[in-house]
Amino acid sequence: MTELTLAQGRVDRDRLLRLLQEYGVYGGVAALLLFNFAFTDHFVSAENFRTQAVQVAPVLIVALGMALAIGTEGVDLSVGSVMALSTSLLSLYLGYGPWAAVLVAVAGGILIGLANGALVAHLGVQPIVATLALMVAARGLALVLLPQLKDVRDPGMTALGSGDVLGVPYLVLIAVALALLVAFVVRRTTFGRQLLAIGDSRPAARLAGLPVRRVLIVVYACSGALAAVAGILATARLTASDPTSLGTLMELSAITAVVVGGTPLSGGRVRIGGTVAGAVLIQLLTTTLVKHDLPPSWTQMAQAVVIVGAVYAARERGKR
Amino acid sequence: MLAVTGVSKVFPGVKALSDVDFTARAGEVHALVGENGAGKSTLIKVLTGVYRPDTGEVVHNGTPVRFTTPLQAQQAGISTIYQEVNLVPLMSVARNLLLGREPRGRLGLIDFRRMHREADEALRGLGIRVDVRRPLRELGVGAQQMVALARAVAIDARVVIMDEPTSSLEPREVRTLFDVIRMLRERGIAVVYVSHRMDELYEICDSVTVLRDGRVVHTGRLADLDRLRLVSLMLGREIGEVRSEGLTKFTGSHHASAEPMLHAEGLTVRHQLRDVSLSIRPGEVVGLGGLLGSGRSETARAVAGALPTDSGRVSVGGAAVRTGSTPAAIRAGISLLPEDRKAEGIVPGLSVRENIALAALPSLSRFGLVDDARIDRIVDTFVKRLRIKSSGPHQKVGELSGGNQQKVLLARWLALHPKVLLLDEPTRGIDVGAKAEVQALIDELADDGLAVLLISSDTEELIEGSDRILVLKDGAVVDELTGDAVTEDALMRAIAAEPAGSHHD
Amino acid sequence: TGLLTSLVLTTGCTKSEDSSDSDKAAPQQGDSGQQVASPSAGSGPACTIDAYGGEKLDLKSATVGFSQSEKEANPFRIAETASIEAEAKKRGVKLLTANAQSQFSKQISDVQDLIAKGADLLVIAPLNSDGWEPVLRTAAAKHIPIVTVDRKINATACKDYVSFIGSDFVEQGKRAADEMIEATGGKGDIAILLGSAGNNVTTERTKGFVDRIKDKAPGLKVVFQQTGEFAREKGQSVTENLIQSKPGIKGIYAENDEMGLGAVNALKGAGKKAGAVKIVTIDGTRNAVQGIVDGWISGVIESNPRFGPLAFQTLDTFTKGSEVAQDIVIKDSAYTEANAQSDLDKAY
Amino acid sequence: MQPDAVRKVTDDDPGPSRADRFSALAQQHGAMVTLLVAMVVASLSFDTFLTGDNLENMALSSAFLAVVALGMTFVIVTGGIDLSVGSLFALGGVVAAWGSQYGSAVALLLPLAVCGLIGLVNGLLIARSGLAPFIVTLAAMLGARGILLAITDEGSRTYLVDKDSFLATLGQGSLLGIGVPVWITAALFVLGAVVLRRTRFGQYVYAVGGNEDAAALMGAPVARTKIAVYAVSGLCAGLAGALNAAWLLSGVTILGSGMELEAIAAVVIGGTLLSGGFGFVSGSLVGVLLLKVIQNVINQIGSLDSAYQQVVSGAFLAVVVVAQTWLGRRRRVL
Ligand SMILES: Nc1ncnc2c1ncn2[C@@H]1O[C@H](COP(=O)(O)OP(=O)(O)OP(=O)(O)O)[C@@H](O)[C@H]1O
Ligand SMILES: Nc1ncnc2c1ncn2[C@@H]1O[C@H](COP(=O)(O)OP(=O)(O)OP(=O)(O)O)[C@@H](O)[C@H]1O
Ligand SMILES: [Mg+2]
Ligand SMILES: [Mg+2]
Repeated sequence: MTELTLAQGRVDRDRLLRLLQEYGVYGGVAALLLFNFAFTDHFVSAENFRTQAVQVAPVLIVALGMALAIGTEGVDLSVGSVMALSTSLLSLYLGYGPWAAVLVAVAGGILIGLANGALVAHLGVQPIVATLALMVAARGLALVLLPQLKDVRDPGMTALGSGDVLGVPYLVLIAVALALLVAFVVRRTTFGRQLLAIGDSRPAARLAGLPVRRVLIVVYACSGALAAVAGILATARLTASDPTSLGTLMELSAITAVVVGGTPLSGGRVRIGGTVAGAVLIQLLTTTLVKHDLPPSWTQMAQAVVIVGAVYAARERGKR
Repeated sequence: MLAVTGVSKVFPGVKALSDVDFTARAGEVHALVGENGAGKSTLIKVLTGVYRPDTGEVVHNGTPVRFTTPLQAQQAGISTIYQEVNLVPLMSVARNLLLGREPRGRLGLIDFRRMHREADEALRGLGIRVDVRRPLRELGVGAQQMVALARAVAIDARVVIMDEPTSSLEPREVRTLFDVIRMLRERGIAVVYVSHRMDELYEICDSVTVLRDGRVVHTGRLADLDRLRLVSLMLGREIGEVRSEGLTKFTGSHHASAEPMLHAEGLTVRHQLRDVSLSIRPGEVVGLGGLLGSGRSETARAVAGALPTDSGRVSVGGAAVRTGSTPAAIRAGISLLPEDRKAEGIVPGLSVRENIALAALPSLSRFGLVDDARIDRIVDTFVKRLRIKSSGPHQKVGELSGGNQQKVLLARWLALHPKVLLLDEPTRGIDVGAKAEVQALIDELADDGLAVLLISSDTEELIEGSDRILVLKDGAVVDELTGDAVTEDALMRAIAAEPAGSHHD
Repeated sequence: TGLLTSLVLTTGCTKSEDSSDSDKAAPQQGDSGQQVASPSAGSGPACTIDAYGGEKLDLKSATVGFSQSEKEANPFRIAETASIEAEAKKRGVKLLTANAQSQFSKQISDVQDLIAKGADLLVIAPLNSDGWEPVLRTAAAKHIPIVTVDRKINATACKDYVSFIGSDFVEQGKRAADEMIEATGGKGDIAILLGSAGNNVTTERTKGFVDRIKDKAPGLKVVFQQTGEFAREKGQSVTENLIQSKPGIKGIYAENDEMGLGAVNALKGAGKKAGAVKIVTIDGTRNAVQGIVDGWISGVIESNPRFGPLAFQTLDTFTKGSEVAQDIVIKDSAYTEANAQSDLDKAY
Repeated sequence: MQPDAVRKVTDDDPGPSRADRFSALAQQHGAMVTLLVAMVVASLSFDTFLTGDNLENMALSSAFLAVVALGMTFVIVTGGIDLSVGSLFALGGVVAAWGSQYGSAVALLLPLAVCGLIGLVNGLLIARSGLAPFIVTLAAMLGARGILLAITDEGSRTYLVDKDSFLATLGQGSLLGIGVPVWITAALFVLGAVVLRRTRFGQYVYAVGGNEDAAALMGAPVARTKIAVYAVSGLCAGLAGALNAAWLLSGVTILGSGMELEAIAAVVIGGTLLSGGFGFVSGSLVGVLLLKVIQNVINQIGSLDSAYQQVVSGAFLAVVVVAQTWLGRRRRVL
């Protein structure tokens, strides 16, 4: 009898831990929300939530691409620079109208992604170094193309940055749509399965005849395209192209969002829901610290603690 | 010497061990047998501190112990050869062999000259000659296993545990291994021996413990059990049932048509293959014989496009296949069941279902979208047909026992409806029941008109399973046995035609 | 690299929004130059080549090394580098340049590289005030005169370096405070958008501002200080949070124009009217001055980046053997509603 | 330049075939070859390149990054990564400068203690809790920067090192015309090479990186090894920071951003596999020097636009890494 209840308790604890592992990020988001409801003035307002959603949108979009790259046991450090490049291209081609400019900007992102993918898939360069090289080069390129900040006055872009549908800003709608799209791709398509298999065991995937190189190239191209989209949205919001500072350290924020969201860096698994929650968690955290006017030293230390805490809660528990 | 009492171990979804008692005595070779997934490897990992048991305790020399790391177990004099080779491929043979016990000279720095000498001596003692300074990964799986053996024996151990050590060894090396085991027994060391090969068990073991579904169903002297009884204990079926099925499931010969299905010519890979040609007709099983490192795996890999060739042609049903490309080979209908299932076969993090569907995905999806219903049907068929034991199609393959992983891989390839099936050690590490099933399956597939290439270190299996055997040596075909010449004697003679192992420095 | 070239090639057919914009943005050297706040060199401590050590030389035949601290990507740095380069060209002096890309370690080795390459004179725009010891030692050993522009280094003038030319950041902060007091009437809650942490421009502009507020307008309360890292985007997102958690905010002091423009964006996005929240910034870029004209910004304190003429003149005077001032503080103007429209062309 | 120990140990590696040996050499010395080529080209193009002053400058300013890269090499050989080194480098410098008011011993030991401790915590979280190194050290990077800001009044205070202290001589002094930091760096590299190649700990480092599970089953103290390498990395970063502060005579607060990526790039250019299990200390030194030479060449050109500088160094990085991967490929695929 007692043994039974003991076993029961054990199982419950196991399940609890598993739940924590699966849904820890969501718990973290909820906790931060509760804290803010209780202690932050003027937090509960539609306007505020809109602001938070708009601010998180670019990071989130970049994190989606990053999640794919991480799913293949890779990483894409060039995303921040791709954002800068896309803002440069956007500004340079805006004379042809917003659509053309957007196309060029996304094409630029895809090109950088292809270069990443080619280095990784065809030349076998480690993703972290390959994308590091392109991170340096793409930022430089962005600055060569557009040496300094330039205002964007195109009405289309301005509308993109500040317009909304039924009170939901375009930026947020686009981010949500992209998140759903990526989630669908990962779950329901052949490409998604192949991506995960490649991330889990590259040799096995190769021997199973999967198009390893093609998948890798497409993954990095997607990551580049998404980063470019994020760059466009950030530009629209800022109503200026600022290739110097746009996207700096974005790669780290995106990786953090992905990992805090429960996607392991070792590949073979992609959690889009978690990634969204991870991005929101980081956003809420910075907001909370800013709203309470804490000095930068605090901000940085608090971020460190929260990142470790979140990842610790979601860690794979030992098999022992 | 080393014992466990009342040990249970639960993995999510599986009870791997329940209330197991087991004792290894000094100077005795104790066989641990059971079907795939019976819990043998798990028990061994509990004994050596890799897993912590949920209940029960480990008793070493009469005192309860709690090893929390393999290191502690090792320090207590328990050394282990694990089922899958567990060495560091990038490090040299000598460093692997002596890791943690490097001879040290002045200032506590490692004395490499002595280290290489010691490693060389240890391996020579087991009858293998390799350059101990080379990275381990350049050795074949069998040679790696011998290094692991050398490592385990070299430690001054009181208990030596071997989890399927012979699954990748040649007969010659198996004999070496048995000599080593006998020597250990004479020295009063307790040996725990896991194997699916009946002959070996009866040759070397003194006592036996049979596990079934995580429970001990029998413990006692091995001599008191005959083979049929042992098998029936393992499988949990009546003796009569087992007897009627026989021990190997090969029927012998097949009716092969005249036109070869697979034709490979002049395959050459620098340092590995020299001008290997072979052809297989539909419905024919061709065996590849040879010693470790003779290039059997390389041949299969070259045919399947997994090993880029320097020259050579491959064609299926008369149509040329681009070499060096796995997708091309697969499209042409060539499937390879790789030798190293852990590293190159399974995708451990994906489920049974996804692993089975992996290679066939493009044909199981529409417009790039996965068709779940069709996948489910196929997975269902194969899980039933191959009797894959798992807690469900959504269990991760990495959590299955070795034999079941192998079946999942077979299912992956069969789902592609290949024309040519290349099987590299298909029954390695598979229990008698499953082995018979796989063998029967190979027969059946050949009868269905598949061209099968069979690589096996199990001579019996090779002889009985193949219609024809090509013998390889140093990456070249040296002999071909056909018809009545397919006998163990002939094979041995062909392999031993020149003194073995003389080709290396 | 093929990719890079192709990307570069694509720029051939670019067409940005309004081409006239680029003409306007081009640095205007004409009116430029700087005026020294304390013109009489005699008033402050002075320095001569005899006191410093080294030999007289002719600037025309000398090689001048210029070490820039940050990428020429913001208006200030662009104007600064352009001004130096233009002046060197005008005087026919050979100029070597290096850019530290915001990495201090790189700036140190940059300057040493310049010395190794044979620079006879150095103009340095320091990224940081401290940590110049290695450079100073090398320069001293070779008696290379150093002039630092826009930021001072913590060392002994006329011994370690010749003179400093630049603005007084504390003073800029104070003047910004004056503008803020005037704009807000000296009462209410205000916020500061700080520059990058650990940067002494940030520190000094904050100090000047806060001190002056304390002195002159105790009614103004600084209720919010967050870093906008000198970038528009960061300034915008911080301000967005600010105006939601502190709706009653009266004024925002941005330590550079970019953050101030970000704040303007945020206010616009939140549906505020121009002038509802008073914004004071420092730098004097064209965009910010335009902001005054449009009514969003109340005042811009100038920080003049056109160091070229003054720097070369100082070097010329010094190498000829005459004495130069150790601290050449330039006179920064200010833009307010009164003069923004008319002085728009003076902004860089 | 190559310490004796390194040479002696590396020649126990060559494989049996000539081609194999060649690619082994190429992988080990590919960076070295590139470095030599770059230096020859640079000295032919610029007559101010191969001067004593210029070489001395390059050596001295590479020294600090080299020490950081040394620690990073250990981490990367275990298959990990340490992103916190840049922040620790800055923190080490600030702490050293702060401590110098209590004497040079404090100034030297305090940064070692602080940064070593943070490294240790990194190691504990990675080894004991199984968290990914990337994310743990990323957090440490933020945390260490936060600590730095906290002890410098949000970066507004710079602590100075007394010119006449022993610490200052460590940074400023020179021996046989070569700066003391360069000597210290050289000594550390010899020590690092010996530890990695000739001690049992070194063997464990390789084993853990080569196959962690196998290493554990072979009885290697996996957790302890991992903890140790992160502690070593922290120590190296702290020491480099302290030496740098001694050189600059102040604890500059804005140092070290982006340094982690530079160090990683140097290690990888030096032939160490990011996936772990293979690599050598001497390569990392060559990698650092190579990065320095590129930077120097860009400065030699004189007036390259800062944006183009970045394009050039990114492209160069790509070329070197591709060359390195290509040279090492044959060996790796086998
Ligand atoms: N890490 C794990 N997580 C979950 N389940 C596991 C794990 N390891 C083993 N199992 C399960 O425990 C059971 C026993 O596995 P074990 O490997 O001990 O079998 P075995 O007797 O060694 O089989 P084989 O002869 O195939 O090697 C199997 O059902 C297996 O699926
Ligand atoms: N014992 C050994 N000594 C030296 N070299 C070896 C040894 N074993 C393998 N090799 C090398 O590895 C290569 C391939 O070996 P591998 O074991 O894959 O061949 P195989 O015939 O498929 O053997 P098996 O499949 O039984 O392991 C050989 O060409 C040889 O160079
Ligand atoms: Mg097993
Ligand atoms: Mg083989």
